[in-house]
Amino acid sequence: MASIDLRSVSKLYPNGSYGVRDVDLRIENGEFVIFLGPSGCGKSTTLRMIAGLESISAGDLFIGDRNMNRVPPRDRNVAVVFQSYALYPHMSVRANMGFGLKMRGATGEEIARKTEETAALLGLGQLLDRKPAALSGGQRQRVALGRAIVREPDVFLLDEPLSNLDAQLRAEMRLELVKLHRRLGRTTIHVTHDQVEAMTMGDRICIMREGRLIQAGRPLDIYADPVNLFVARFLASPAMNLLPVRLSQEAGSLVIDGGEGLRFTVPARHVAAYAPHAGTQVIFGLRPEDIYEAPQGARTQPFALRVTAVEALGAEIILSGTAGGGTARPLEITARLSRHARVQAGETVTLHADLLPAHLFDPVSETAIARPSLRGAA
Amino acid sequence: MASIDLRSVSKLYPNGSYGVRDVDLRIENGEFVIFLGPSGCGKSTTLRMIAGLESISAGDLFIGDRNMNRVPPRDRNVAVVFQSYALYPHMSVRANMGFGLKMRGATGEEIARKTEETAALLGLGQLLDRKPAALSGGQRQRVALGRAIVREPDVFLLDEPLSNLDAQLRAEMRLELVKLHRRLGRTTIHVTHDQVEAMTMGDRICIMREGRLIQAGRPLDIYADPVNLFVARFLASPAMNLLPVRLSQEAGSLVIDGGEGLRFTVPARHVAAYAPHAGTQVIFGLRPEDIYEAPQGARTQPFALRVTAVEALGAEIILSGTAGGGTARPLEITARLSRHARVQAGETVTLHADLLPAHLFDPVSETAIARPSLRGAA
Amino acid sequence: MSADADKPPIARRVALHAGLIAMCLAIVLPLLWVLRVSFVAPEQSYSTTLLPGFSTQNYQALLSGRFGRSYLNSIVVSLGSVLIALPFAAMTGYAFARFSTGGRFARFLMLATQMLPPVALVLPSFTLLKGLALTNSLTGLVLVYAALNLPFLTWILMGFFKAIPVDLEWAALTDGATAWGAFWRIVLPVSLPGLAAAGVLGFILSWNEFLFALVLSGPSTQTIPVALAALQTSNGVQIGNVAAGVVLAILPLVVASRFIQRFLVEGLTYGSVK
Amino acid sequence: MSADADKPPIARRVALHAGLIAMCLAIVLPLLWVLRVSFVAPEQSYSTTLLPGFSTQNYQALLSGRFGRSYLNSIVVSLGSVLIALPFAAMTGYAFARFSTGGRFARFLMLATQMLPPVALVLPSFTLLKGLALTNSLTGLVLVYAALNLPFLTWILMGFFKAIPVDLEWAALTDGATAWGAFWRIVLPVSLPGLAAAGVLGFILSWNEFLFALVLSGPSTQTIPVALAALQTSNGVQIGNVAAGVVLAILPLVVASRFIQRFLVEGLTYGSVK
Repeated sequence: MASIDLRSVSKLYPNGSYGVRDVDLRIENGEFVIFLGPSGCGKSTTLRMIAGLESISAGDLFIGDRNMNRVPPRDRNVAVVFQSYALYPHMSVRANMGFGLKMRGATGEEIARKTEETAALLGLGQLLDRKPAALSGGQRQRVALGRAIVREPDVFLLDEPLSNLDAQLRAEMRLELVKLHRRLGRTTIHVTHDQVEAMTMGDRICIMREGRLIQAGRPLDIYADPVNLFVARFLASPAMNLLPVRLSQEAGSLVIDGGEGLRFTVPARHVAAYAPHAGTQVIFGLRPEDIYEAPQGARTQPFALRVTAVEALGAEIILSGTAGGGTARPLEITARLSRHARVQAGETVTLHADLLPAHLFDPVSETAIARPSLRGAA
Repeated sequence: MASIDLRSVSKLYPNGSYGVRDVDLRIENGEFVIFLGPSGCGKSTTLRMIAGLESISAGDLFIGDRNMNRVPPRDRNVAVVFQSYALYPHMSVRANMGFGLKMRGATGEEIARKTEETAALLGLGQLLDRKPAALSGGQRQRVALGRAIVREPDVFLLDEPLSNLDAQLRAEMRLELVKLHRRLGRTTIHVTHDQVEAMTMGDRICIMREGRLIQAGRPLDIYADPVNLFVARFLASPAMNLLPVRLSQEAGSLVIDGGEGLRFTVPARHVAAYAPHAGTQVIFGLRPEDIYEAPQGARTQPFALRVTAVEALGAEIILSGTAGGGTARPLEITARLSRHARVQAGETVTLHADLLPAHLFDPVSETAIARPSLRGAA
Repeated sequence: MSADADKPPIARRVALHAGLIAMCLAIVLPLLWVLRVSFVAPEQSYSTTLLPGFSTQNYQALLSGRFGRSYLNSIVVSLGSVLIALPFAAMTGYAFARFSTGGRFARFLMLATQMLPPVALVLPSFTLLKGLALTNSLTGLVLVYAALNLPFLTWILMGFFKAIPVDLEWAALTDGATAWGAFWRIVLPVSLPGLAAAGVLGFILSWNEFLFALVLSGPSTQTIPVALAALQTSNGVQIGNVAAGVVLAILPLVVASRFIQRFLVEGLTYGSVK
Repeated sequence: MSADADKPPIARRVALHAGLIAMCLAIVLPLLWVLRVSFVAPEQSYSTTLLPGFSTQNYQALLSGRFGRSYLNSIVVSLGSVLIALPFAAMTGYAFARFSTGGRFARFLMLATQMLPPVALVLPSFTLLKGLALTNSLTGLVLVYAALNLPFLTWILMGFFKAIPVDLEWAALTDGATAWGAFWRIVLPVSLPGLAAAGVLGFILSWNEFLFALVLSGPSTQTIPVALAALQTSNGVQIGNVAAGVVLAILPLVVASRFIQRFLVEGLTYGSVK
């Protein structure tokens, strides 16, 4: 049993600033959890507190049923894979992988057997007698992983282990890590600032910002229902369009008014939730992929976009343009169209927005205005 | 007039290795060209040779009509924006931007006027008296750009100027650089290893590898018709599926046989080009986005995929699976489906491949087997 | 739970700090004793009273004698040698750092000169200076010290220049500067902390040097270390004068080093693995 | 067009190299002269013939006298002081580098001790050793040199330890090692080049030290620098013996430094701006 329980854990630095503040989180045994956030958000610090490499200033950390606040790292039975890999440069791959077993008093025979097994699992059999300096980046990454696996720890802590790999290798290792987790079934925390890794690898994402845990949940749940503007902006690229608009009650329907003809009707399903905010300024959040070139039945509502830039990526087209505005400057909107769309910069085109997955945010508190989620229903 | 002409330019290092080898390239006045390639491919070295920061070992470099081989950098009237920005840390933003004008003997009044103008253009007006250390990463990037613009050089050389910015700022600056180029109309070379920058920013991409220029052309042309496996693999993420198959003549039609039921018919349009290779092993190149969940009329041909991993990115779904195989191991195929697709890992699904944009490559020379391009026709 | 949960138990901390304070006193007390002795009348130097009375008698006696002249000599020699050596060291260090001039061998040679026993260099120096009629002259000492400082300063500055990204110079070159302009307008200003640190270190080396000063200087050109040594041997140890001399000898070092403490501690990292 | 198009014109290159060769000779010739004098009979020291005949007479004379004993003394003192100082320096340097023990002030204090004029430290050292009855003993010299080396070695090793990523230690800690185990099994092996470089530098400092050796040693415990000085003054300068003595004095430095040249040149970067 290696669940992890953080109970209002904080990290206070001597200069009085908080690295991590009041994080409450329970990670179940065998779960694969992602810590996601911009650099300096406290995600790596939290990981190191779980590993015992940084002290916990306040709060309690449990691994399984045991309070680990004062337990040294060597007695926590966790393994960390570092961004730098942190291979011991003076040892061969074999010695690197066997070091943890040796420290734990395994016999030479046992060390040899487990090292060979793990090396075979990761395809490192040929490299066992090399020094880390003689390995490629991808091979080092595998050795670091192997060093963690061979000890059979209760918990894997991965601190941006893929960030030093090139795009292609990163995509491969992403899949491989997921397969490995499925096979070993150990509790795993993976720290990253990469949205793709976050969306695809874990059972759950924990989004952190300035030391606080902002939102935790299944990837597609967070994607569909971000709790605030930060999450809405952070979780995808191109990010969600966030447009300052006015919400008003007109002739029995609730209207999102972006000025100068940029008007949408709130879908019937959300009217009850949004009606209390009628007559106020809100932030209208619309993902670029919820904008279509052609109408999608009754789901979508048309609007006119003055196209300022067309980025043809080959597989798809990213359109930037302006629409509405009126009182303030025109609103900048990004749309994600299929690569078959034919649009030129300078044109004004009619596009079709799907309002059902869209969100409204409070411009002051920056939090999402609650509405029934589509996720459970869909 | 500031066209750039590289005539079999090489860079030979004292240890006998080539940094750049026999590069022939003509860049027209006002053109925006991207140098794309993995690290160490010679793209930055080529840029520095054009700037005069590295000597040319063999070949000739013309800027306009002038041979620049032995002209010092200060007399080439080029401006370089470095990856590190290379702002002078002991000078204010104003002095940084004015340095080039001062070195060229401009009057104090002229320096002040042009600096103010450029600062206004880039929104740096408030920052002119700060030191670089007091600026954010994005602001430094702008100052570096401003320092290049203020001198009104004939040629802009940008050496991965966006690689130190976070994803969101990078997307913004990408658009801004393109607008700036449109406005100033100066010849620009942009070095990058980022496929998205390459696809969206330039008039032309020059793909380099191991010091050689592999392919040069308009972004969508290269995307549609890569000359070899390297380009096919490098220009997109997820990369093109490259499957070892057998090409055979069967009952009057040309068949791509991946074994165990993975069979496609070569479209009539390409039969003439591919027929001479019937009976040989080839590499079949199929982009992930040319695989659909539903048939797209007569264009697509069905095949069965055993799904091994589903990566739901929110905006789209990346599917990995295996198909065919037969003689060798099963072939790994990646598909890019809309986010509305409902697929589970472990299932076997029927997908539909569009064979028209697909390519065949020679497995030995790794070059594409020539066929009529779709680009001109489309 | 307190804000910082991982402090050791209080008893251990008290014991730890008591031990540390005792060790600090062992270091600091002798220095304080020297300071005290220098400021009391000579006849009370060994008195057991803590402060038997403040007196500048020792300093007056010292400065009225040859020591004042020695002080001036030391300043001239130390400052002069640094001012001569620093520009050469800067240019050589830059050449080593940026153009790898001479390669690894030249750098090793420069380091090797630092390893020769000073005693083996004194005689040749004396012979050289005698040929130039520069023994017993401050000029001679300045030149010898500049030569002694040169490799050391070059080495330090090479490190500073290496740490300056070449991009900065490239930017200056494309901005219209010549190679010399890039060095003068960009590299030098950026490495000012390094120049200051190197200058102060060179000053201190010259200020403290004893052997060459002993052999190469005469009565009118002796420097502080020689004068201090003379105080300790000539007519018995005059402990009050010696204490005052030591305080005066250390004074500029304290001033100089406090001034550039930041650069020294931040900027000087002797070792780094690759 | 040739493979490298940017070499300067041939005439300039010839002139440049001629100048450089002349300057190299100016540096190397005196050293070669010393080598020559040491290997010819004393009566031919000043002869104008290039090599009037090979002879080890000077070396025999030297080593049959007190010089042989001095050589042994120097080896014992230098090696002993390094072996005592190095473990302490390693631990202090590690504490400074990794735990910022004592903060900036402690580091500055350590650096400050390096700035005191050696002349001011000789007398207290003598008094201390006298109290312990360790004057004229090798043990006393070893202890004093160890104390002199300690701050310098600590400083160098601090730099090396700082350059070791903390991730390595963290990996060892989670792999099951104690803090001491991580230091002993990971940090020390990784910083071996630094330890070697620091050890050799400490050895050289002790080997070359003159002032303390002069004051603290007696006839039977004198080290090479003192012996060399004696050769130059006792009964006129015996140039042959002096040359042989210099060659012998330099010999271990040449051996030691060639051995760790790579570590010294690669590993020692004195300055770096942040």
